[in-house]
Parts: sequence; structure tokens; C-alpha cells
Amino acid sequence: MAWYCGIDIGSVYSKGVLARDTGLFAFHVMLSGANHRATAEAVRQELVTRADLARDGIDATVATGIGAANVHFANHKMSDIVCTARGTIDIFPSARAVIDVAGQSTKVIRIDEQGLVVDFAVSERCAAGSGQFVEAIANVLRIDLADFGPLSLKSKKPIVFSTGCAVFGESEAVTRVAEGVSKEDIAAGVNKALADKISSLCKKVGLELPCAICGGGALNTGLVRVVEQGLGVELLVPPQPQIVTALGAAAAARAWLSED
Amino acid sequence: MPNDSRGLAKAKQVYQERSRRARQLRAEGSRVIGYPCVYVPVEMLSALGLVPYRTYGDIREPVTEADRALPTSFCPFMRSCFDCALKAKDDFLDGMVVAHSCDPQEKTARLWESYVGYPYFHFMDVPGTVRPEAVEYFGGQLSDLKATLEAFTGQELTVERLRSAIQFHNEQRALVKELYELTKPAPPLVSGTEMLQVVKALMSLPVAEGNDLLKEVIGEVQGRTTGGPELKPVRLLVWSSTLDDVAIMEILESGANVVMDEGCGGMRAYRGEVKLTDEPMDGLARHYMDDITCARTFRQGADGETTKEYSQDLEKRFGYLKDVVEEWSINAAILLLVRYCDPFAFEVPSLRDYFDAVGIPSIYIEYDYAEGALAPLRTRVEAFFETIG
Amino acid sequence: MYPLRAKVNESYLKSVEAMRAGKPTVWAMLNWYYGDPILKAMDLEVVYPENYGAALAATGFAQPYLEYADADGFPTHLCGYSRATLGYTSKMMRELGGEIPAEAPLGGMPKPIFLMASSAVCDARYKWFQALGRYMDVPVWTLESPMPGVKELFLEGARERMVELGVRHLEHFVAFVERITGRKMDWDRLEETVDLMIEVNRVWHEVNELRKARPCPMHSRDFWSAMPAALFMMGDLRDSLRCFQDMYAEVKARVDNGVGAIADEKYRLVFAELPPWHSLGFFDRLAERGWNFVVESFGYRPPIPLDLSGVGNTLERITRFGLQTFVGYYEDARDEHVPAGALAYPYLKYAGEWKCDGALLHPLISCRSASTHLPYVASLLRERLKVPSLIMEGDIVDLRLFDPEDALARAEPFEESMQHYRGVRRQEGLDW
Amino acid sequence: MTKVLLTDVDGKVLSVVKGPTGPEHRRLANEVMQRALEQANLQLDLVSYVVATGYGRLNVPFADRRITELTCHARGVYSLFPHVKTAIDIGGQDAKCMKVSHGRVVNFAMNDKCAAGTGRFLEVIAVALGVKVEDMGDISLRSRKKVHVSNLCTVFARQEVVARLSEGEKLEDIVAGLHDAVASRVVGLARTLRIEPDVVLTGGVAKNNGIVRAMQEHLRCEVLVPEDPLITGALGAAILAKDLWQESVARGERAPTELRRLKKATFFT
Repeated sequence: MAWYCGIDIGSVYSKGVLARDTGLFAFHVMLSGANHRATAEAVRQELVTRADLARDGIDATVATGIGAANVHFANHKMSDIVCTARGTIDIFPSARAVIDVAGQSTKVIRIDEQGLVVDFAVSERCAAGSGQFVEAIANVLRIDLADFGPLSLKSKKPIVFSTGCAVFGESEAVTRVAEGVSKEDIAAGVNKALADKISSLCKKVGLELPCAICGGGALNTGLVRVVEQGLGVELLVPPQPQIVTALGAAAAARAWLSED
Repeated sequence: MPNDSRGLAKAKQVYQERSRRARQLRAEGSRVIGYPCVYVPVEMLSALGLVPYRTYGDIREPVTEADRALPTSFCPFMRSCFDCALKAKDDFLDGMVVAHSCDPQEKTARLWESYVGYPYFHFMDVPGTVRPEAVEYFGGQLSDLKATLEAFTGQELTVERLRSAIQFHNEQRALVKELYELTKPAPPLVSGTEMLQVVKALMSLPVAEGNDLLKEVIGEVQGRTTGGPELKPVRLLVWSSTLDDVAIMEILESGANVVMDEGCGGMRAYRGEVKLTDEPMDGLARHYMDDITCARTFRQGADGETTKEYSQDLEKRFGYLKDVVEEWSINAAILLLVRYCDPFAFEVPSLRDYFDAVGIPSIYIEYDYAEGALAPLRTRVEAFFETIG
Repeated sequence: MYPLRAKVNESYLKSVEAMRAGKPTVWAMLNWYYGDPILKAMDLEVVYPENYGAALAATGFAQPYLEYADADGFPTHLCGYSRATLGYTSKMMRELGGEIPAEAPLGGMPKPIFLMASSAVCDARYKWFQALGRYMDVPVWTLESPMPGVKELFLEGARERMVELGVRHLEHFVAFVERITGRKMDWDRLEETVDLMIEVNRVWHEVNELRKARPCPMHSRDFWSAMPAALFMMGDLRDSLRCFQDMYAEVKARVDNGVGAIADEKYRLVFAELPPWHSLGFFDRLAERGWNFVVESFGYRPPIPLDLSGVGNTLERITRFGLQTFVGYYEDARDEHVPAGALAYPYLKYAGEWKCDGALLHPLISCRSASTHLPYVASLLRERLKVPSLIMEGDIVDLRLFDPEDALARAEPFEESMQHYRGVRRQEGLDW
Repeated sequence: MTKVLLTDVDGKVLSVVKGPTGPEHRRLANEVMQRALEQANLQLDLVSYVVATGYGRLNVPFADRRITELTCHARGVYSLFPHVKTAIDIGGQDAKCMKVSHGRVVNFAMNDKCAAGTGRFLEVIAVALGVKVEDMGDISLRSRKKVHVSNLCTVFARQEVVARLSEGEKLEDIVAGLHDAVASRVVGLARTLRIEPDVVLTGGVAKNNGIVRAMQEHLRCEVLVPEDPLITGALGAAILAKDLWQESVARGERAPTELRRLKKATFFT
């Protein structure tokens, strides 16, 4: 039985997935760092070790993400949007749309029953529309990222982040704290601001249901909640939201192998 | 509530729940027509018993729905107006009249018409210049408006009706000027914040009710011994496309007495008056093209547009401000614009040249039409006052 | 098709020489046929700061001029082309006493005898020229260009009142030009110019109709290189007419022999608004993927031909022709209930009649008028014709904002999207 | 950073203390004030007049007057460089450019919309590159050819440079490119005021000799930097406090001062 590998070198994290025809076998997530080539190699090493394979024991590898070009051992490279679509259908065969809240941007992708892209929209070139916004605010408020979601859910009165980039948001947050506003209200405000951007993105493409959410942002329970409230829908959240795109790449690897 | 008898309190109340009266009137059978710009001839609406209701955006409402149809690099004021419309915040409107005063108005009108199903919608073109043939063309646009309004209401817009409506609105113009007289003393008897509340109230009420409110306010303010604004070192003129939230006005008044608001939340709609010509539409056309001092209308040195001497040009375009500066003893000016307001932004260097010429320190401040923009705005405003203090 | 591009360049260089030799020059805004024939008949050299702004950006000369405009206090969010020419003028008039800056590319723009602004399409295009009065003591004329609402155009007498405005306005404009130049209008020459203008644009329209063929015989790149000869009437109109006629024959031959503009046409696309002039090579990269651009930007295409032979008054013919550019689609727009009859509705026609698989929309950060309607266009195309859009942001002077690599990265998923909608259109009984 | 600076009536600096600014400006201001007083061994009630400035100026309960950072920076810079005409302060939250005449601000421009062109830009990217901000200057000076950073947005610029690095570009060339990006952005802001020498650069970033070099390239003139570029705002505030106090004394009045206690302020908005 053949081994398929998907490697997603993102701006912040790199994810690798090893799969067989039976499905997901192992995955690995690490910081992308500066040297993408080395990172890709490290991801593969980790995966083959888990499967106890030789370095070249993988039958097909598809690379994706901004660092895809540095995955020298990949048989094929693919757009991250396509891979996210494939990964989503792989986990949720019923899904017809997915929201990918990644470090560099947010994407809303509508997909068909085979996981082919129907429509997509990518957030503007502005960090405030990406997971970076949350990290930036968590950073100035000295909140551990893992606590951000739960903290925001405690809020009674989320503040209004009306405009601007992530750092403009930072100074606004600083000002608000200076005015005595609580951290949970600010955290909730951040999630609300990001959720608003996500829902307008959804409006641009027109959302189909059921809809999944993935990417690092999906780990933020508070964000998922407000997005659901904003759209008035329930979202499908995969157990490992970060690896959906890599999983799709692995699925693409399998398809690629069966083609030739 | 005893406060209700007092004009300013009433104005504040209307300001705070602007649509309340309109909704009430609608429940009683009146029809309410929205308009987002000063170039819409409210006289014609009043003449047919329609309630003219000036639509504004809301700096406290994050723009989410508007992204369906408008990009982010677009007049934030119209984005907000459109967003509020999509969120059915003005669901009490029976119709809209939009004028082609600037691109954002024109572009948004098309979307407004296609995304919000008002029973009545009319778009008026507005010429760019004040040349005779252009003013005549605008008159033609007014008769187009007349035609669709008559079709909508099933009533005839007779000369008599129009004349009396014009008289009511001229009275309102006169009363607003009278009220602005009361910002002349030092300290002024009425604050910029109160003026803004009154003006926005006027734009949410039937003209007659507005006039009654104004009379109450004027009486109250004239009799003021206490409770008026305290004396500030700066007597400020604000020049803006729109300044429609007291939070912004309060920032300005933290260090100044705002004695003149040259904008759509202030004097702009009330300068001049409509001449009662035999064919009242002609008077209307003239008034809107000549008296409304919005940057969108192209004016220059000499009619016929064959000379272009700069100082003469500035005098023609901004001369009225010199009188305002003198009569209200203004000693500083802020050019306060929302981002992407092209017609006004192109004026900035020339207008600042003119203020320099009349010896008034001025500054250009740009802000986003959003709550989060208030803190940065405060720093800039305070810093400006420090530079001239 | 290439002789025409050569003609355009050649005529540009000619007029630069003429201007440098002291021939009276006018700075004009793109005016959609209202003013150009009059200037041409009066034998005046015309430069278009909008085009020059684009040239400055493309040749990398915009930045220093933008800095002049900034220092003079023009808000930085204003139209990039306007900031570039305001800065250029500031330097030329205030620093060099009227001398053309030595570094100015393409011979620069000499001080004009007057400025011809236009109220059409965007505020910048008349406020910008007014702002130039800060630097130059030259007259400004703002051409009136009606922008009616769709259903309002069909109110009784509305259209005729627009024509009346146009005619009277142009009468005054001619008198104005005569006063400034001390020349008399040669009305026969004007009539001939207008006839040629109308005929050139008719043939140009027919050429574009041929592009409905599969495979499409002519790519957007060729449209852009020929466009100035029709829209700005650059060069000698008689020559241009011959060139457009040759072009028609050439494109027709391609159609008859089933020759496409690109090797293997997999996808037919409509392009919206100004192209990224500086990286047109990007279209070749897309051509390699089988993307053929078969129709483009409303504001630069010739008006739908209309018979004006019965109209005696030349100024009235100019007016009706200019007006037609904007209201040509209004009747259909009204019937299909699309209130944005000028800037948005035409794309429904394009995508439908040219059988497009997708639209590439290119909003420009500092050109609001070319961007505002694009999200609406995208939703119209998706909802009414099941045609998807790919939106790639750029700018007119900050060229770094458009990232070809980024655009190409989105080509792959967009191809899946175009595939998908082919299926949807079939289900919906649409025939492409 | 929160800074407290005490001077005597002649403007001689008695003590300077810097502390990080946390969300609770209020409490921190008190702590930093405490330490400053200890350093100068003074009692709080011996301080005649206190001026607070900066983002948190509203949250210094023991301040007698609050003045914007623009006015204070200009005054502080002027006291160190009497010939200053253009003062540029690149802070962590914003960049400020001031036209200065005799210590007074006559015109100003601020960028607080976006991280590009602020100190934050470098901080964020330094983390991604795994270098210390304070080392960036020296690193960049090793550069022979700077890498052009095309993204303005901090987040995308970070992404871009990480990619460049992985493509094998030299760290020093990238850092030089970053300095160039910040400098061009800030100078672009300053240009809206017409730059005139002397130009003085302050703020934490001014310690970065790479930035100073890049600024000089873009401004095409020399850039002066005070010994401690972080404290010019506080210095200006102290000088203004002194002036305000002395003016009122000269008028024979007593300047209105608040109750002098390092109290826990009850909050206002």
C-alpha cells in the first residue's frame, strides 16, 4: 500500500501529513523559520521516522504554501487554495465551503462534492484580516495565545475595533486598556473585528452550507463562536484545523500517483 | 418630562433617536423620503407632504454588509450610509432621492437602488459648473424629479404648494442663521455640539416642526445666563464635507469654541435662500447651484471661464469665508475630512492658501469615519491647539 | 494590427516636437468625444495628463513628482495620476519658471494655453485641473457631461434636455477656444473631423465584434495598443481609419481561418478597468495557461454605433455621440433592472455575448472611479450569468501593489472555478 | 516605555527613569515616578509642577497638565538642538514629524495608521529573522547591496523577508532593505511638511545607526541624534512644566496643581 505525503510550508508554521489509502497516518507541525528547505526536510524526516520508512520511502509528495518552491523532494506543487479545498472534503465529505484563517490571510472557499474549487475570496493585503491580528493583540496584552479564545468568551461587552491594520489595532487596544477596559472585552473585540472581516469575505463569495473552518485561527474558540454568531450558522471544526491544507496536498499526491 | 419643554433638550433627544419622529409620522400615514446629500431640493418633498429625512452613516457601526458591493478604498461616509441601509436601519423610508453631487454619491446610488427595494427611488444628475446652460439643465433635472414624485404620490406639485414649501424652508434658513448669530459672542451662547444636535434634528423632522423647534431653541439660548459653553482660547471654524457625530465635535470643543461649522452638519444647507421666482423651479435651481458652498461645484475667477488669476480665483471660491472669519471673530480653522473625499481634498492647499492670506492658522486633518479614529483625532486636534495656543 | 500602434507612437512624437517648437498646446482630460474633435479641428496639440501620469509611473519617474505634490499639501490618498502631474507642474512652474523639467520622460508636457477638464466619470477629472490653477495662470474649461440615472433617462424630454445642454455648452466652448487662440473655427473641417471620428469608432466597434468568434482572433493587448487612435483620436484620422479597416480585414481573415490570438484557447475572459501597464507580460504568462482575453474595460471601448446621418448640426452630433458612450446600454439595463447602466451593466453584455468563462477585475487603489463598481460587477456576473470573477488589486502609480506572482498563484484555483461554472451554465441552459 | 524626568528650576536634569509601558499606564507611571523621586531623593510634594505626555497622558493621576507628545518632543529636541527645524520621532506606536520654530511646533504629520514606518515594524520582523532589534543597525552596516522589501504591511513584509532569507539572500542585505523601507516611509511622511535642516531624529529607533544612515540617504541631508533619543518627550514635558510654573510665579500667581499623591486614580474615560 502506497504512502502519500502533503507538505504545507506556511508563513509562520509548516505542516506535514503522511497518509495511506486507509487515510491519515501521521502529521507534524513546526515553525517555518527562515530556511524553508531545511524545514521541509525536517518535516519529512519526522514523518518517515514515525512510519519507520526510508527517507525516499514516500511514493508521492505534493507541496503547497508560500514555501512550496523549497520542498525540493516534492513530485508536484499546488496552490494552497486547491489543497485546502481537497483537505476539507477529505475530512467533511458534506462540506460545501471552508473558511481558512491562516497566518498571512483569510480565505473563503466554496467547493463541490469532489472538493473542486467553486469560488474563493482572499482577504485584502491587511494583517487585520488574518490570524496575525489576534497574535498581535495577544502580544501587546501579554495573553497566551491558547488562552485568547476562552478569555474572549468571558466578555460581556466586546470593544469595537472599527478600522485599520493589526498594529493600529494594537495602539487602539493599548489606549482602551489605558482607559480601564478589561482584557477579555478587548480580546472579544479582536475576535469580533476579525469575524466581521470574515463574514464580509463570505458575503463576497456567497456562503454555502455546511461550512467548515480551518487554519490556525480555528484553534481560537472565541473566534469560531463569533463567526458562527455573525453568519448565523454552525461551523464544522476539524480536530486538527492547522493540517487541513497539508492533508489536501496528501490527497492530491494520491490523485497524482493514480494519474500516472 | 419637564425637559421636553426646552428646545435644546428636545433637539438632543431627536438627535439621539433621529428616526423616532419619522417612524411615528409614518405610522400615522405620512410618507418619509430619505436623501443623503444637501443637493436634494427638500422643498419639493415638503410641498407634497412628504417628510424629508437626511440619511447619515454611523461611526459606531462597523461596516460589514457594504463589502458585498463596495471596496474599502471608498468614501467611508457613503460606505457607512450604504451599510446602514443594507442592515435595514432605515426601513421606515418609503423612498430615496440621491443627487449626483460627487462620485461616491453617484456610485452608491446605483447600488442603493439595486440592493434596497424602496417603493420610490430617484436619481438626479447635477452639472459640474454654474454656467447658465448648466443651471438650466439642473432645472430640467428638477422637473424630472417633479414628474416621478407626482407619479409616486398621485398628487400634483402645484406652484402654490411649492411656493409655500419654499417659504417654510426659507424661514428655516433664516432661523438657523439667527441661531448662528448666537455663536458670535465670547463665549458663545450655544456650543458647536448643541448646534450639531439642532441641525441634525432639523434634518429629521418635517420643516414646520423644525421651525418650531428652532424658535424654542433660539428663545432658550437668547435667555441663557448659565449652562452655555465656557470661554475657550480658540474660536474655531470647521470646514468639512460632513461632521455628524457629537463625539467628534466634543473633541474639537475640548480646546476651542466651535463657532462655525462649514459642513453638512452645520451651515451649508442654510446659507442663502431660495428666490421666489414666477416659476419657482428656476429659483430652486439657482439656489442649489449658486448658494450651496460644496467643493463639488466648479467655480472660478470669472464667468465664461477665460481668466484664471489665482488670487481672484481664491476670492471667488472662498470669499464668503472671509466675511465669516470677520463676523464671528474666528482665529483658527480646521479642515476636517474623511479619507477619500476627493472634491474637498483637492481644495485643501488652495483653501489653506486663502486662510493664510486672511491671517488664520489652519490645519488639514483626515480621519476615518469610524469610532476607532477618535483617539488619533484627539491627539491631532490637541496638538493643533497647542501650536496656536 | 501593429501599424496602428506605430501610428499612435509616431503621432505622439510628432506632437511632442510640435509642442517643443512652440505650437499651442492644450492639457485635456479624457472627455469621451465631447471636446477632442473641436480641439482637433482647431489644429491644437493636445496632451492628456491622465496618460502622462501613466507614462510617468511606467517609466519610474512618478515618485519625485509625487513628493512635490505631497510637500505642497495635497492629501496623499488623491488620484495618483493627479498627484504626479500636480507635482510635475509645481516643479515646472515654481522651480523652473515654466521650463519643462529636463528629466521628464517622453518630452514632458509644456505649459498649456488652457486646460480642458471633464465632469464625466470622476470628481478628480475637474477638481484636479482646478487645483492646477495654483501653479499656472491658465484658463480652465470644465466640459459638462451628463450622467443620468437609468430609468430617469427615459423620462419625457430628459434625453433631449441633455442634448440641448451639450449643444449650447459646446457652442460656448467653441467661442471660448476662439477667444483664447485668436483663431476662427473652420466648421467644414469640424464636420469632416466628426464624420471621421464616428466612422473610425464604428469600424473599431466592428473589429471588436469579430472577437466574439471562437477561438478569439484578437487579444486585449492589441485592443490597448489600438485604443488611443479611436478614443483620443491620436494621429491623422484618415490614416487611422485606413488602419482600422486593414485591422478589420486582418482579424476577419483570422476568424475565417479559425486562427486564435493565443496558441490554445482554454478559457475566455473579460478584463475590467485599466490594465497593469507595467507588467503586460503577465498576460503572456496567462496565455501559456490558455487564458484568452476577448473583451475589456467599458470606459475605453467605442460607443455602440448609432445613425447620426439625419442630424444636421455638427455640435449636436458630437453631443449625441458622446452621450451614447454612456447611455448606449441603458435601454437593456433598464429592462434587466440594473441601475448601474454605464459602469457595471456593460460587463453583463460582454461576458454574455463574448461567451466568457471568467472575469479578471483589476481595482486600482488610488483610482476610485475605476474600482468602485467592480465588486458589484463580480456579483452581477456570478448571479445572472454564472460567470466567476478573479479580483487582483493594483494601483496606478504605486506599481508594487500589483503582484503578478500572486495573481498567477490564484490562476490554478480560478481555473477550477471556471470549470465548475461551465457545468452550472449548462444546467441553467446558458449556451457556453 | 514610560519615562519620568525631573529637572530643577534651571532645567538641570535631576533624574531619569525608564520603565516598560504595560496596559496599566496608571500604576506604572506611579512606580516609575517613585523610582525617579528616590534617585533624586525628593519627596513628591516637593515637585512644583508635573506635565504628562504620550498615549497614556490621560492616565497620570498626579499630573497637573497634559500636553501632546508632539509639543513635548519639539520642546525637548529644541533644548538639545537649538537649530532644529524638522524633528522626527519614530516610536513603537507611531511616527511623528514636526516642523519646529524656536521650540514650538508650527506644523506636524503623524502616521499611526500602520506599523510600516514605525519602530514596531522592525521589532516584529527582528523576531521573525531571529535577531535582536538593537543588533540590526550593526548588521545592516555590513550590507553591500540592500534587498528591496516590496510589501508595506508589516505582516507581509515579514513573510517576504523570511522567504528572501530562505532563498539565500544575506541577512545584512535584508536588514538594510528593512531600514530602507522604514526610512522611505517616514521621510515620505516628513515630506508633506517640506523638510528643512537641522533634522533631528528621536525615538528608540534613533539608536539604530542603520536607520540613521538610511534616513540620511532619503533626506539627502545630515540627521542629528540626541545622546538618549528615548527621553526627549519627557525632557520637553519637564521643561514645559518648569516654564508653566515660572510664568505663573512671575505673574505672582500659583500655578493650579493637583493634590500631590501617588494615589490609585479612579478611572474616567
